Amino acid sequence: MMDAPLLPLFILLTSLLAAPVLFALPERAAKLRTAINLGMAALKVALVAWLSLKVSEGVIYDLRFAVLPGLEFKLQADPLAILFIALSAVLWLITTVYSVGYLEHGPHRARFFGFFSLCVAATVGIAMSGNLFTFLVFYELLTLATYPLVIHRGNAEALRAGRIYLIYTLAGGLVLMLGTLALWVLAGSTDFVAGGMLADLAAANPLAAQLLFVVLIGALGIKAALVPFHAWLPIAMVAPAPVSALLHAVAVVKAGAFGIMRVVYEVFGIDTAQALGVTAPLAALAAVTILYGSLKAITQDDIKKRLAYSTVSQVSYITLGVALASPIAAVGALAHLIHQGLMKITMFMAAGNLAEGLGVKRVSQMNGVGRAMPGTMLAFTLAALAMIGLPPLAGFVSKWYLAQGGLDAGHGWVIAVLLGSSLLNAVYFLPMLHRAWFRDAAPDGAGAPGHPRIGWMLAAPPVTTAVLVLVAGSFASAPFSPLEWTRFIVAIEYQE
Amino acid sequence: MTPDMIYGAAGIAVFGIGLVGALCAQDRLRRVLALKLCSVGAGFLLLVGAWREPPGTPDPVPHALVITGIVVMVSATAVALALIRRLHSLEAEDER
Amino acid sequence: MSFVALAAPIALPLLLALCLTAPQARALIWRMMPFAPLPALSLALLADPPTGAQADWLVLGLHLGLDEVSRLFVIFTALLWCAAGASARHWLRADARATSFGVMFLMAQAGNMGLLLAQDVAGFYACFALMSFASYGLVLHSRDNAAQGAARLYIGFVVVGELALFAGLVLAATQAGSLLLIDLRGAVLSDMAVGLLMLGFGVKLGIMPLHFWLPPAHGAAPVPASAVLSGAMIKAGLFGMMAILPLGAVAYSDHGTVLMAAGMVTLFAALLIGVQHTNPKAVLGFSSVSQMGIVALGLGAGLMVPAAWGAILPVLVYVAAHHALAKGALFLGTGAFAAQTGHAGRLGVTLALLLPALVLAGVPASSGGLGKEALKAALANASPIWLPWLVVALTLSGMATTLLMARYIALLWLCPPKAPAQIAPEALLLPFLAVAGGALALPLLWPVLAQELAAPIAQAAPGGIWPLAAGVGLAGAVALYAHARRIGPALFVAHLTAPFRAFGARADSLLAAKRRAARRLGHAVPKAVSQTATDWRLGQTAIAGLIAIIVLIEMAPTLPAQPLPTQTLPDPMPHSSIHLPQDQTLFPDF
Amino acid sequence: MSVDLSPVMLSIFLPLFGAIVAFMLPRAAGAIGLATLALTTGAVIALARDVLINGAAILPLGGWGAPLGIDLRADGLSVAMLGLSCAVGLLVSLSALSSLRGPEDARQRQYFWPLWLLLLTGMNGVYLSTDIFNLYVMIEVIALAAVGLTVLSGTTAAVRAGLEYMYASILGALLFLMGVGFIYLQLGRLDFAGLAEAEPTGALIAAIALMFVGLALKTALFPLHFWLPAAHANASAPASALLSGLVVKAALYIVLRLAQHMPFPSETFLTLVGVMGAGAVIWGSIQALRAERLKLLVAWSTVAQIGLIFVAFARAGEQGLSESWKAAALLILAHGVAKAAMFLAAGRIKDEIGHDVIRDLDRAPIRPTLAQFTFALAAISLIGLPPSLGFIGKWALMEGAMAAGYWHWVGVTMAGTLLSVAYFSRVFAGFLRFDRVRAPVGEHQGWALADAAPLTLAMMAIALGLMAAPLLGFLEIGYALGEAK
Repeated sequence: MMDAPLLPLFILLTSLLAAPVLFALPERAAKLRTAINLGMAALKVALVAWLSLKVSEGVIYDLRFAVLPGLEFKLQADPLAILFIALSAVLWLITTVYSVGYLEHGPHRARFFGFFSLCVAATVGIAMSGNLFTFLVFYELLTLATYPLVIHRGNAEALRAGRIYLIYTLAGGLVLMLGTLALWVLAGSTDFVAGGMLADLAAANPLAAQLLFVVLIGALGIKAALVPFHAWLPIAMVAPAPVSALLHAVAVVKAGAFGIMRVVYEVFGIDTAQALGVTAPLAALAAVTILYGSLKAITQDDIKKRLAYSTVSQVSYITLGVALASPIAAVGALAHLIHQGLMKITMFMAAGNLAEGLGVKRVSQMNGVGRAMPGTMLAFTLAALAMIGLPPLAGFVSKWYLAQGGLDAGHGWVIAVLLGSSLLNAVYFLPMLHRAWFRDAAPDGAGAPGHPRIGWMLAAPPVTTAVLVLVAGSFASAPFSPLEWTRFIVAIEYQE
Repeated sequence: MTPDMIYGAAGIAVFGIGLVGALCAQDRLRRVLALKLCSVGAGFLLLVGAWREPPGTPDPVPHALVITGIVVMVSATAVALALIRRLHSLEAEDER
Repeated sequence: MSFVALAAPIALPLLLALCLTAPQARALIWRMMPFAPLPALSLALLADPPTGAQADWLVLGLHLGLDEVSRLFVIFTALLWCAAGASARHWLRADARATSFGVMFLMAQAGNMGLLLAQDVAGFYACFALMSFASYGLVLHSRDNAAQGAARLYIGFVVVGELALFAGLVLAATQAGSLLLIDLRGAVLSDMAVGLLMLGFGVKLGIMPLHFWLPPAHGAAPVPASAVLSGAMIKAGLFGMMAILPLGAVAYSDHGTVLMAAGMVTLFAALLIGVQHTNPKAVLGFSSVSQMGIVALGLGAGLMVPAAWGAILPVLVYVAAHHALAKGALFLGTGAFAAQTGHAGRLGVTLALLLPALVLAGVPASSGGLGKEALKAALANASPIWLPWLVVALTLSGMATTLLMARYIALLWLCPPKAPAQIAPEALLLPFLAVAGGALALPLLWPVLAQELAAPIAQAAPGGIWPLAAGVGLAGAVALYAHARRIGPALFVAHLTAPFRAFGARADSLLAAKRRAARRLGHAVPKAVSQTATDWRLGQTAIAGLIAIIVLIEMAPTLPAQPLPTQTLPDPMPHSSIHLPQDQTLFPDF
Repeated sequence: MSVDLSPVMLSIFLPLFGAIVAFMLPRAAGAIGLATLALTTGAVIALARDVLINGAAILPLGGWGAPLGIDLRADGLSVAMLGLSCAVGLLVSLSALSSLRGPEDARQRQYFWPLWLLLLTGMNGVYLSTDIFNLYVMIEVIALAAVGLTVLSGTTAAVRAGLEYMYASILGALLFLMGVGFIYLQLGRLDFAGLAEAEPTGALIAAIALMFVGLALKTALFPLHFWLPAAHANASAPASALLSGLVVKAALYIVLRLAQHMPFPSETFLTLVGVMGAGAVIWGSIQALRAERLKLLVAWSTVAQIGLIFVAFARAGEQGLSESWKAAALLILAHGVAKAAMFLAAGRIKDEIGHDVIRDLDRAPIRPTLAQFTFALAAISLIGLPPSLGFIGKWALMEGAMAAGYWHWVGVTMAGTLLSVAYFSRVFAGFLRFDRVRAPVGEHQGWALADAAPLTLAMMAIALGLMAAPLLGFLEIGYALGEAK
């Protein structure tokens, strides 16, 4: 097979270069825009597939150039990066289809898709960052690219949400910059190295290392929506459905979680972090977030808000798995990175369909929607059951590994947390399913089944991702499944 | 108290008076004049630097500096005065 | 054994459920509904256990297989699903939500079959969850208030159970270091793990105090659904414990004690609560709870004394099969009863229902009686402290069940269950009778099916009649008591004394009549005598006689004495019988 | 005297010549201006190539060497600043061509080009000078031209602001002149080399302090910033871009040069500079948050950004001071490019929708999308978000402060960044809000020529961040004290 050392760059460019073209296209050139969008997204999926094949064969990709003396802009494609890129590439393709359908007659499509592309480019960049500096660059780019998407509706509520979003995430970015700088000054490097690179610093100056950990994780925790930095996430749900979907499933929240993963595993190194005594508090914080998010979700009547709080809870599974310092839990965490993405994107797209097709935006309006939109609600149901952790759906697999990892790490309480979360998940998802499937629609209510006005571009994506949820869970042990890939990564992270 | 000291002190004093005027005066013209005073003070100071004990010839460089300074200041004053005039007429227009 | 053959029992119902969503295919799928469990049935009958196959790429590595125990479970479960499927077709013919029911029904079926076939933790849990959650739709089917409440209760317990199960399985799998059930069975699990698993399965089994969901759910679900809920699905709890807990390997005396105590309480508490219900299906549900108490006793004994498990296991399987068929028949029979429009039909079905009811109650030599005796025998090896109590409990349970059954039969007439409109009276008869026949024939079939596992049954004593008799007696007493409660004590006493008062009254009137007759006689006899005397000239004759007597007395020492002829009157009392007050109800309705 | 047509000479005298010609031929002023700029840019490119290959170039003017004569010296920093003024100037000129096209702009068109070319002369002169008196003359040239540009729009507010600017400028120049005088009295020479060799006596420090105050006045360092917002906000768009992007940089460049060459003043002095910078950051940001008009906001942001550059100087010790210039230089370049882009974009927005009241930006039924995008890109660099040059500059600043253990300056920088996010997001909200417009919104789609120049500048501000390493390498060419200290 052809060898292309610039492959990671190409993957980055597929969406980065699409952005200006999309910005420049006139609003009415819908067909061309769709063609570019889908073409680039498909191309990216193909390239990512190629890249992952190469990486699994052991090819090492490493692109770098100096930005300041010694400070490099570095792209690498390690298995962990592949995991995240694959997620974003696949979900980008699906969400693009969905967005095209969603915004068919909406305003500002050129702007939307331009930033959409940028957003994915930033995510891919985050995935492939070879050091914390590069990570920071893309991390901020992500903030900037998502802000216009969050306030896409352009009304007062959206702008308020956008402002809060911007304040949180840019403050997070700033703190991350501070942390990166401190890392650079203290350690002389910001590289991601499997097994970590701060062992010497931690031995020499544990206090500084601990502070550094707090700063970095705090910064990333803002995007990862760790309590108490989670407030922006439920507010940002005013964004259009495809944006929320991407935000919650791939881009922003995941970027934070992914960053935490990189920092714990590849900056500090799990052994060093454990020796510093910082993993246990992180795990505790994640546990608190998991339960808090779920509790808050119960009280929300707005569907998207409920989903948003659910994200707060679910994403912290990843953090929890990372912080448990057990390879099994790490498998769970990494797998959940993918699985949560699939599940949550399904739910947000389904929620978008409900709002578009039936005008249903609140849980209390959901009576009988299952009959009106069976495909969408089936997808939603699958995703919700997966969230609760029922096999053979994806959520079960990650939960299983997290629970086993908790035991493996000697933290039995993790099971209690997971159980509590599952219970709460059931408490807030099952009533939705109950309403959707087992209640009859109010005769003149918003959910009255008429002929839903959604096309296949809206209907197909959530079903597709729901099938992926099912497949990711059912075929968890098949080669190249998220779980198997995750095991591959963990073997690398833990054996060095 | 040597002459150069006296000249120097006088220069500084003139500069100081000008400075106070430039900062405190309300009237536009006064401020321009105060700034002129400043420049005179500064010129004094430089000329003092040029002064040598009688046998020697005075250092030409400060003289060159002062002359340049005067030229610059003249043009600056001209611009300032032109602006003041323009402003007067504009304000008169605005009031009408 | 190919994986496909093992996966077919799960895949076929799922496939049918999927097809059911297509309007064009609905008619055909409903027709195929009874045959959905056929792959499972044929697999169980034809396969040679133990057998298995695995697909490492599925979930966490899916292992399917069949062993001696699960084979038997599959057989009776599949039979029940067949019958339920057949009756569902008719029961829901005109139902607006038939499709929803059908989908849930098939999914629950797939889950039920799957959990019996799964040999690994994830697969088992997946199928268990599929069954539990799909049943929600079955319970909720009618959407009325009772169903809403029952479904809410049901889903709450299901969620708690699933979570406990998840935690238990994670702990167990971690401690065993394997995901295979067979490894879990042999591993030393922590108390926590066993406790959580017990909790998880206990919910499904309906052991007190985890039973709250069961009777309302069984009562609220449509007949075909309650048949499988009660017959097949709650056995999943039993099966789960058998398949996962290290029974027979490790002793958990605390857990065993708890389980046995719970079973003991369940056995009788369910009875006490159950008799108070007015929905016949809820009563059947409580009977299920009570029966699962028996199962719990066996399980608890096994947990406590591993050595006894070898003997208990086959008996428990048998008891499960027995209960599944008998209870399934009862539920289906309830439906058949409801479908009857005429009095005669109802009477006929009631008579037919008596058979499974009696089997369940443990008529000697029936499957119920045999099971109980076999269990007693098996428990003989278990804890000596508990043994006497167990025997007593088991014996009494026969009585309790009889009572419940009596209550059930009575309620059928008092509060007849509703049937959907447009159902043909004979629609449910075939499935009902088939399952009832199965329940009756179980002692005969079992040795063929179970082979060596059937040994304890074959050796079991037929069992005594007296618990049953006592039960009938008690039922009568209870009926009386209840009747008294219903109409008030004074009236009841009046009712009770009515025969005696009637007897007295009759006697009085008779006596009066006799007196009048005697008086008449008193008047008439002298008159007649005098008439006769007149007629016969008795005066002269009398004088002549007098003279003769004197003569004779004079001559007495010489003559032998002659007795006087005696006259007897005929019995004046006519034949009388006691008439008990005729009541239209034997059991009161309050 | 042979006419030496070296690029160093050309880069000063070409604009001067152009200014004169443009003044004489007002009808062709635009063409002459552009041609001059193109030629000057060519000269600067040639100079850059020369410097890159041969290192710093020194050209004694008129054959006299230092200390008396005028030396012109082109090292990396000078050439970078020349490049900045030419590149920004060229693009602003292009933009000016299109924005000063109407008949009502005839007067502006007539004077804009001579003034602007004169300004370029002055700035290029500053960047190439090696002695402080020459600097004085040049900043006066700049001041006169800049005041001219300020009042070019002819409104009362502009003239008033221009006069205020004039006063500040003259005063600043005089203070500088006093400083120069003192230095001459102390050292008897005025070239940088002499300054570098001097012993730091109290009088010398006082002289430097005087010069610093003068420069602070010219560069509008808090609390001497009072003239800037009005002047920059009221000038026409290209003029504002030049004033904010380039003019203040000339004074900053002198500060930078002095920081390179002057004897180490004292910790207290540097701390004072830092405090003033911090004050500027805070006060400028607060005023920007309160500003009601877009251009005023941008002008106040200039105050804040300049303050940030001064924070870069506040480091410990001589080594720290000599290191800090990197961050300052990067920030100067970043601010020059980005602020010019932002002012041009703000001008475009104002042109299109007829006003620049921030609160009502979203009420306009017209949305100049590309100009808004440009504004946002420029804001990214000014806020200091990656990968812009502003980010790299801030990174260098914070790295230095952190390495020196000066966490408070890190805090100031971060606060400034957050504040800048806050005030710029006010503008974004105006761009992106749509629910207060009743009429259908007409969005500009596609490319407009008038937007090309600001957009190019904004993209440069972003893209230069990726080239920071070579840029920094270039800046260090011929760095006098790099070897000395």
